[in-house]
Amino acid sequence: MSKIEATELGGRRTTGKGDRHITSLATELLRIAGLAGLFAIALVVLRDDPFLLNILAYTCLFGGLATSWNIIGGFGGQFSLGHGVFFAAGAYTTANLYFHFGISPWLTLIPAVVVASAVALAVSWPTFRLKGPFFAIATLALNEVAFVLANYFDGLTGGPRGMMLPFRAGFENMVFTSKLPYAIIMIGFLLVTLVTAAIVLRSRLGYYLQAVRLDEDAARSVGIGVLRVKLMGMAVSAGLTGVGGSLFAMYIRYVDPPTLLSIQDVGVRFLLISLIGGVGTLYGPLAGALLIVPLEFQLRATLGSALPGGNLMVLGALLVIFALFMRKGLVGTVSDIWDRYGRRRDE
Amino acid sequence: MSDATALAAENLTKRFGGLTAVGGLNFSLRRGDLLSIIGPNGAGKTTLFNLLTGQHPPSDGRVIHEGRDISALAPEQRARLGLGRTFQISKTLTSMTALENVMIGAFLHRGKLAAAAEHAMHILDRVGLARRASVRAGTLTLSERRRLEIARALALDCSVLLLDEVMAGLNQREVDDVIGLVRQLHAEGLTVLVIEHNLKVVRAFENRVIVMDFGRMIADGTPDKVLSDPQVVEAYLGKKAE
Amino acid sequence: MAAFLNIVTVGLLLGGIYGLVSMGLNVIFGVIRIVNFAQGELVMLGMYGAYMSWALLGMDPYLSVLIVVPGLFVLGMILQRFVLQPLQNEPFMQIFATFGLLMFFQNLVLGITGGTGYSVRSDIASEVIRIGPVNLTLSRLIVLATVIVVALGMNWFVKYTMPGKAVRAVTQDRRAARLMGINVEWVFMLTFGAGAALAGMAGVLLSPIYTLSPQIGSNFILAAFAVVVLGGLGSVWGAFIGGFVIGLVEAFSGYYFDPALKHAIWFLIFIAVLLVRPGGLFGIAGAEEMGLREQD
Amino acid sequence: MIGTTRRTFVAAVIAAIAAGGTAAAQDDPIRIGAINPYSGQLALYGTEVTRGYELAADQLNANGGLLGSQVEVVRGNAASPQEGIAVVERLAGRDDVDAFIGTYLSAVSGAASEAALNYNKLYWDTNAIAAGLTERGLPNFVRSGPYATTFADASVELVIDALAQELGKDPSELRVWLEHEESVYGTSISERQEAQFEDAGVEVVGVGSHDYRSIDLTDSVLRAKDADPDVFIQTGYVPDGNLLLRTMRDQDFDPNAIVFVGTGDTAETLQAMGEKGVEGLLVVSYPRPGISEEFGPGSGAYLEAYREKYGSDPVAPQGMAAYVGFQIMAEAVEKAGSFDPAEVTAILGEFDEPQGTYATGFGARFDENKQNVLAYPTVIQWQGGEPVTVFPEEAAGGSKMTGFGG
Repeated sequence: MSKIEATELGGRRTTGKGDRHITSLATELLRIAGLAGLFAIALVVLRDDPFLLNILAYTCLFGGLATSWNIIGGFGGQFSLGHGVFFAAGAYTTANLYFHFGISPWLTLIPAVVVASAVALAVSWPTFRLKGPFFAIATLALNEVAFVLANYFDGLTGGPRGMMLPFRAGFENMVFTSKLPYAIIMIGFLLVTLVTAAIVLRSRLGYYLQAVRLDEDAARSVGIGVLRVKLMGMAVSAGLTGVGGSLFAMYIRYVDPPTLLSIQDVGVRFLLISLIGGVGTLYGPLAGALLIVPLEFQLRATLGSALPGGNLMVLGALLVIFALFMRKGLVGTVSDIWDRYGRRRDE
Repeated sequence: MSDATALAAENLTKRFGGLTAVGGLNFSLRRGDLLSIIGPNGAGKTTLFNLLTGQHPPSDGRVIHEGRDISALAPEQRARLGLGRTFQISKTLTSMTALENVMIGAFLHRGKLAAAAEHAMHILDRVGLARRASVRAGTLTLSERRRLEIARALALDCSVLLLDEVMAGLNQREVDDVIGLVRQLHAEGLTVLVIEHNLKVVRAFENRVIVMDFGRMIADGTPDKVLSDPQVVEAYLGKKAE
Repeated sequence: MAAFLNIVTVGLLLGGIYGLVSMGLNVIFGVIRIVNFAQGELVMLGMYGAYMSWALLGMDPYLSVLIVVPGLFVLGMILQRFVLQPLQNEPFMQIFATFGLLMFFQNLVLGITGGTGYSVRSDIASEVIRIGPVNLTLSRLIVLATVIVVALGMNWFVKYTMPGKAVRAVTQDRRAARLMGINVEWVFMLTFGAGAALAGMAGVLLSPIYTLSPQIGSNFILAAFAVVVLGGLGSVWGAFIGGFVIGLVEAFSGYYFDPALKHAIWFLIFIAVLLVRPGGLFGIAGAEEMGLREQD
Repeated sequence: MIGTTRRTFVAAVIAAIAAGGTAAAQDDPIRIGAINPYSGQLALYGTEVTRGYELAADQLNANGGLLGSQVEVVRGNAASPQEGIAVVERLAGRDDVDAFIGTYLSAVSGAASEAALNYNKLYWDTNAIAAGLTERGLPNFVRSGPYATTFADASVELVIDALAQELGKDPSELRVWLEHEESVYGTSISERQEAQFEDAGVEVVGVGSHDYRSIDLTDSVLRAKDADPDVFIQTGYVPDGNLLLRTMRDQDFDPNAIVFVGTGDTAETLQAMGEKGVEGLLVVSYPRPGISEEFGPGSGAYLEAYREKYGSDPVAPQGMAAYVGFQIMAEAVEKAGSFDPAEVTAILGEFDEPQGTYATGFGARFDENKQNVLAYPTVIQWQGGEPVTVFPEEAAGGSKMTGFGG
């Protein structure tokens, strides 16, 4: 294959502990294609059960959104609680263009990416001077400001009353009666985010993001413009999140400040899913979504009615447990175990 | 290239409040030179190093690189101009492999992953770490980490290599290895500036030496001349009790 | 002119509330370098504690300090020992864990109370002192007085007592403090306990003012962050002054501009200050790296 | 079905196919999906509304059920639009409920009713009050309870027909301040009030909005105080309502009349302010079980049934409006002979029950948007710690408004 394989061979002679090889983009894309196949099978099996299709659509949407967050949150270590703002930017862009100008939602995806990335660059440029918890707090504050502004400028956002997008069935309006097309769209979105993340992970940007996460001084010493790298990572992440926002808007066909900008439902969820799945890994966010989203639906249906707030209590406890005992999340822990046992099998 | 000075300090000064860590230093390093800067602890070596790498802006005077005043440039801008550096407290990217650590440097002039990986592998070979390419950097020994950081700087295709106490903490055999590496790099035409407090290492380099004390240059010349200079002896060992 | 005077008093009294709520957060951050996102919930637990002792034991809410404050002190120590201690050098995981606690406490109380909006009534609290155009509610005056006393007390403790010096040593450099024989883990437990106790006190003093709801903690937490970061991290006076700055800004922008936008206004100011002086007005260290230096 | 990996989806599918198969046999109970928030801040109200449905269903089952079958109320927990859609997918998609009823939250009702349209299921709303829900003309959406417009109109009528006289002023001399919390609920009612007052020539001296989670509302109170209104009208939730009352007391702002719309008539406000604190406060809200029998026949029976089934007095009046809404729906379905939205909406025109037919004093007549126009809120006044219905006269059963020194 490419040069990397050759150099790999050079490296494989050693039996150093915890060997790790850079799997080539081709192999990674193959894995993603495999995933697509699995989802296709799931679609066929579930095609006439709207309840499960709805869960599948959500799982893929939030898996994609967590994967997008992970690009800057996981790879770049910039811990944003404000991605709800870009999610809302995308949603409002699409809602406005579709509602007021009747533009097909498919076409509005491009302006949604542009608006979300532009908003991200505008708000992140100042806040990226902060690190760790303080960056998180600043993004939390930005989310609150966005909530107040979304409520206040009802010309643009429909204000507190929100915007009810008309039900005009049709492919070009991205409005369907059955859940199947939506599930397909969400799976498509998930795959786009996975491919983008895989490419970023193997690009200069990806390595520079990880260098910035691990040690900004070391990064500067090799010529990395730390702020520029963070902004590029954020732009990619926010752009994808904006697309997610647009698809969400067309799926619910109702956008209002609480739905798009609530901290617990949106802002924190990308983070929660990424942590539980495995922050900074490619497939972590997806694994987190596969566990959390269906679990939440189930908890809300059963525990939520019995004990008010029961479902969120369980999620809160889960967060603490994962933070304490499974810091690398599902994927991280599995790959650690695989490293340890996998290697013993080689010797 | 317009001017042969790889790196020069003109009346370079740095004050932290009342303390003058570096007071009006003047020296210049021509391309291909190997210069060692020694001095007792607190002589201002590290502050000078930080002035050269851009970690701290100078209070006065200028840093020149190939005829250009780079005093105001940030560390990453100087790195792009070809100033590679290592850190006294090693800053290896532990969760990445050795190869990836060097690739971070190689990416500066090579956008593609394959090109960067290949160049990085080549550099790893030069520093004798080829066999450890895909090992997680966190598991490398201290001397391997030192050589990895040198490799990361070389991967920038740097024209000047700044080494900050690169021998610290190494045993004798490891020190000899690194000396050998540095001499070989220098022989291949690389300009090297070494900050060191180990006199034996400086002597082994058999090249120009500057001695600093209390932020001032007190000697400049070959190791033998400098090390026999009474002022230097006094700075290091103190006055003979009368 | 009368309105101006009144608004200044309202701003100061509100500053007292914000100051009290963020005092605990500031102590915890200053010493342990942990951003406790669940601090608002500790205040909320303090409020429900005051309600329980008022409704079940018939105690005047202000008396319930004797039960609520020690109770939260113990809870604080437990949380530090079992949840936060293992996450010492993992700023991300601290955020996750404290968010988890936030969601857990909030929904636990919701489960128990079913979301009913309880309120505490205390005759003392509803007294109002009227001086000319200015109306001073006793309950908010008590809060203001308490903030001043607590700030003075902490300042005295940190400066003039041996344990206080130990805490300061730990704040500056844990490794050095450990070398001097200070049991750093024990100092952390006591500090987190103190932070939680302060939240408990804030809860008790605020219970007569607000209608209780499990979510009320999150109304306070953002203001507390703004105060702590604005005032300066780890500096006792920082939180004290920061509270008044935010209180006055909110009162003025709400009255003279538009109540609907007042939250946005002081958030923008908060972000602006964060950028100009990341260490806050009185901060002992720049926020940009605070909490991230390897302090094992 | 705790979803952990893809394997779980397949397992769930098998269960779905098995469950989905049961046809709606005659002896099968009729299942009505009740969509409300059962977790989160509004859990209390979601539960209270569903109790209204359960009481109505019990009564219905006692005398023969509906269309010959027993009726069962199934809970669907939703506190946000996307949860609303998920609940419809579950209840309609899998459990095949016959119709939906509900919704203490307008945003949830909007999204859930559209999802229900996909399944051609009737969505009968008894408690959501956003005006848009009926104005959007969704074919399967009917609303039996009062909505933002009727709440706003009731508060305007209270001021013009009753308060003006009590305060000894002609309506054109009255000065009114409109305060509201800034979400869709407060905003829509406040805008309608402003328009209605302007039409009636009453001077609106100012409109203020605030966040119901505010930690301080002194600025809103002072702005209102500066405008020196006769009547202060507030539309909001319990937390901001209580804080406003306390701040008005603290700031010595005592307008001649204070009118709350929507909330303020429950023990939560009484506990916060005490008897003296709420004395004279007027609240426009859902009719309470205590209204007179001739205005609301059966309101006493509802009270008894509630106490007997739940062992306490009703927590909030929204329950009785839900109870009546369920009854009207049952009548409509019985008349239409099926749950099919088209058939039910077709016979809505035949409804012409005058006001005072049901326990809440509602009548039943539906306009072209399928909105019951004879569903009006009533007004209570806190007198001696008790919420006494005082307006309209026919509902007041003789109790008079007091404390205005008219």
